[in-house]
Amino acid sequence: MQIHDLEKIFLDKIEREIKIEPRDWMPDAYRKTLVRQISQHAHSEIVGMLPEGNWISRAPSLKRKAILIAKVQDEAGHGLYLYSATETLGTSREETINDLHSGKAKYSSIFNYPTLTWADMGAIGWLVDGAAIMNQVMLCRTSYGPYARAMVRICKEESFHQRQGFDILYTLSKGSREQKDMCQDAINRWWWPSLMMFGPKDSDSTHSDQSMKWKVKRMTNDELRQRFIDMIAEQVKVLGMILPDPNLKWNESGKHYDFGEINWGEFWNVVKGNGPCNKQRIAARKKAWEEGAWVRDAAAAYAEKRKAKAQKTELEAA
Amino acid sequence: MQIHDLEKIFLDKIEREIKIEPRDWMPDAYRKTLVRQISQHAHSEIVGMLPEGNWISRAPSLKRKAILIAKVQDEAGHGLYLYSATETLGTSREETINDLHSGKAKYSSIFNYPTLTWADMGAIGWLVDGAAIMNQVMLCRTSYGPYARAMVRICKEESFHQRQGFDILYTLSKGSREQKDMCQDAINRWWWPSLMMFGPKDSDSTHSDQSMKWKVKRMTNDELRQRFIDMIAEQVKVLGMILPDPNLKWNESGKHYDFGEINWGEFWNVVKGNGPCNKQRIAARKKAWEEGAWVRDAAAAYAEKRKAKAQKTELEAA
Amino acid sequence: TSQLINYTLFLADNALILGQRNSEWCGHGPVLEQDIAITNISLDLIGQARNFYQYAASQIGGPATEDSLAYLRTEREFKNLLLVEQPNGDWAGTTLRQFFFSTYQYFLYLQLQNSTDEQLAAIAEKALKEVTYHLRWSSEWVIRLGDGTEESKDRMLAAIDELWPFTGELFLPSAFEIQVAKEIVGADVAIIQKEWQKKVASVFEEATLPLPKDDIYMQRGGKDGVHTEHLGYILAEMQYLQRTYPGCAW
Amino acid sequence: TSQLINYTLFLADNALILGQRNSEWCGHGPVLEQDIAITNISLDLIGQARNFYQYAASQIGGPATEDSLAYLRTEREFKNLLLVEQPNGDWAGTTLRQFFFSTYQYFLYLQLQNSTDEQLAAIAEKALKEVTYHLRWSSEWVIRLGDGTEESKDRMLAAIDELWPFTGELFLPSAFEIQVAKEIVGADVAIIQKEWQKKVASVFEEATLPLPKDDIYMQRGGKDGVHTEHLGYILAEMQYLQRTYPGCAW
Repeated sequence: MQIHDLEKIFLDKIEREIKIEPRDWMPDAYRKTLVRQISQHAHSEIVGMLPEGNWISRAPSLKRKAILIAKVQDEAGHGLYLYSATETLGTSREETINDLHSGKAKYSSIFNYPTLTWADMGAIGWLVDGAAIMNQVMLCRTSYGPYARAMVRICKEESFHQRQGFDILYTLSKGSREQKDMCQDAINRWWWPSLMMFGPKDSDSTHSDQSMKWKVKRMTNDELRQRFIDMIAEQVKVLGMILPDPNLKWNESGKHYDFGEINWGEFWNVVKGNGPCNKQRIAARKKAWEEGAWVRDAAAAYAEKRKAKAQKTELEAA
Repeated sequence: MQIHDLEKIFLDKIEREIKIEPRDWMPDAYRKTLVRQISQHAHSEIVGMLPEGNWISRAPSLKRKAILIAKVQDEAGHGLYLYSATETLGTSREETINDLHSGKAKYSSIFNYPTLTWADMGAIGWLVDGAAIMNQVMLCRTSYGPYARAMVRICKEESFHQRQGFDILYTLSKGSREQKDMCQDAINRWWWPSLMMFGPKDSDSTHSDQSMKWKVKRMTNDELRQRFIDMIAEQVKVLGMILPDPNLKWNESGKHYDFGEINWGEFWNVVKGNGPCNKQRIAARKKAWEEGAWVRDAAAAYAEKRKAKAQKTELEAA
Repeated sequence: TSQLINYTLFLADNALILGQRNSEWCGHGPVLEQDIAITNISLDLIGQARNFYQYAASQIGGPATEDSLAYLRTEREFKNLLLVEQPNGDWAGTTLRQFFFSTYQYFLYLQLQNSTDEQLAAIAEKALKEVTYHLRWSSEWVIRLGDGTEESKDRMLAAIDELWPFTGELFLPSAFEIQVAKEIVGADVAIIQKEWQKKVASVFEEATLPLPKDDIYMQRGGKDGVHTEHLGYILAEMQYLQRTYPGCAW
Repeated sequence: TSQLINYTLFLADNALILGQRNSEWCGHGPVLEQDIAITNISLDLIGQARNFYQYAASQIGGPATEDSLAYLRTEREFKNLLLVEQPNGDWAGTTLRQFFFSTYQYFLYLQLQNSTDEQLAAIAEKALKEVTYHLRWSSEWVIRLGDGTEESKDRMLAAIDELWPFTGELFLPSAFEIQVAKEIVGADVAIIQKEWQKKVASVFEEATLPLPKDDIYMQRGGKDGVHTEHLGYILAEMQYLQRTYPGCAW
């Protein structure tokens, strides 16, 4: 078959909502887009462990400590699923990780903000995971099979995380004056960065069009962001807190919330590597990887020895 | 002159209380004894910085923090004087330090006990420095000039430290129930080890006799220990605390305090390296020394460059 | 009895402090699967700690809760073994510490599940499945690193040198252990010791690691609240929020 | 005014946090004389912090004391520069951080000693002697390590890379700096910046170290209480006793 025919079959499947599977032919650009997007997503899970991991040792109750540990562990698990999904596209985990460490691959910029108080654990769960879910729910229907299936698993856990995050804030919002302040302060700091998680405006987004056509993405950045804002603007009332946007207000005719201008200068700046924690996050990941090299080597050497022994035993038995 | 005559002059000086000076002839064994004792004393100052340094970051008030830092710094200064004194005997600082790191040279075993609460800062000042002073006051009159003079400087600062330590405990003893308990607990843990600081009983002491003859030491271990006990047994009353020795009691006929049996098994065990912190202390010192190697190298290289430059300038000027 | 309370706190403190130490690896493990594994162990241990603290709180009564016991006691009140508070060191140190402790905990819980104290028995029985996994996992790592590369063996030897002196205390019964063993069918430390030695010897053999000599001096003090200097820092960090905002719900 | 209080706290927090950081070296320095030197700087800084806190407490009135201000404020209340809370790193990192900060502090105090606020002027004047020494000492180390061995230069370059992004904040005046400069003859941040740049350029030149490019992005937030993740740990440790035993005298 000619490329032209293969591409026709591919597009036809996309059209008819049949998932693309690892062994199917796919355009190079589709594969490249997926590798970029899935690995970026995987890295976000792994780097995302750090800002929350930062509060495990200081969690204010044993129950919260256990929940937080389990949550960060879930993120590690999500990273695993997603690295596996990139492997189905022919990119090894080591390659993917190297791209993270070299700065070639990106991860969600939100994790370049510091976690400064316990309330940040709540705000991350509620706002950051909340924003992530918007994206992830959509990705459950993405056109690439392994990615879509990984997303189904991930989505279940993430919505659990979001509820836990909200619960942390809810408890603070019913607590002492200091706790309430801590809660509002965290919302103030995480609100705008979480809106930026949806990426640039549709008018400025470089990858969006093609991704929509391939059904890798199924909603635009702006559509997802609006959904998120509409959801959060309601939930924040339950907390008795406010969102730090004087322009936020219900638009009766449009049936959505209008909101103020996002600081895109800050967005691009953090993407470029200038966020408060970019250096620190990558340094932590590299350190873990480099200091783990001898462990991985030893495990490989031991497995090799075992294999050799087993073969010898087999030979002798034969 | 023959050795015999030199020795006669030496002993005559000792007899007449004339200090032995670096350029004077002295018996090898005298030199060796001094190097051993002074370097052990120097190491004790340096290793002794660690248990107290452990509480600098957690000192409970800014004033106490400043006093504690100044105190630990004084100890570093004492270390310097004493390393200089060993240098006058022909042993370099590097040699002396190597002997510490290799375990060849000892330091006071008291610093192998952990500092567990803030009250330990008080107990160390009062009891440990208190015991050290007994020894040091005597050493102000030791026969080797540089050592005696170093001791005069050290003694002034040490008695200041002892007062500060007592003051920490005094404040605790007037404080809350928890503070009082903390105070008594520290006394309980430091009392016996501080009695051990005077070394084995005279009947078991290997170096004592010759040191007394050479007037390196001027009082025996048991004499010093008794003086210390008599002093502390009175001071503890001011604190309203008790010393953890049921056998401690005023002996009217002897005009001193009788006391219970010291656990010499524990003493020798810690000397042999089995104290709670022996490994940790030496590891900390070695780490500092090894990680500082590149700094010392750089400083030396820079000094060399400067010297070369200065010589060149001089030559050109000539 | 108050000795039963002390005993329960001892069991809880061990689990909590090792759980806290292990959780320091979270996000920093040598490979993702092992990051998850050590975090999982951490989670199990904190779960066990919570069960024991809850039981201790019910014995103490009044306002005591699992959190007041974990967050409002001081360094001199914690009864955990010195072993579990030692710094993580490298992966060899962490897995060896886990192996020493899980072996101990396995044989301890094996007996405790038959205790006449129903609460302790129930917690031990439930935890035993977890500990069985911890023991297998940590044994495998001791073997893998002992018999892996030259570097991994050297690191394992250094870890043994570092941690062995803290294993003696496991088998020196404290007043509360003796009392509890007398009053309720508790755990016999001598039996645990025998089984522990056997297990360690067999894993070390497979790992081609030498057993330390008999005359190595053993540290002690944890059970009586006389710890190493590490514990104070662990607590300062762990208890920070509870101490800073007293009396709050979280 | 409350902005004068904020300003005083800002001066105090900078000195305290850097003093706390430097004191971590005590007993662990690369050579005894330098162990003493860095500890001495630590002591000077804590002394300055105490003076500023005492002055702030007198402005606040009520039960405020130097210790309540140092020990009972939270991470979001501390106003110190991000620079001073950065981890010590190696000797290059520590001496470079000191050099950046002492240069800043020197030119700041030089102006402050002429302030119409007598208290600030007096504290600055007294501290200036100390800071002059800190500046000389740290300049010498930057030069020595920059122009020492290849390794020491590499380490100094890495330290520059690490710390430079935290130097911009020094010269971004906060609301309280602007207000105080207006009300009393305070410090003009623009002047400090010029002098700072001149001094850094001349020391870097002697140290054969390149000045970072102009377009490096500068971090900020400390003055508004938005810190790096390091500060929380510093405070948890530093405040532990005051938080654990509230209301006690020490």
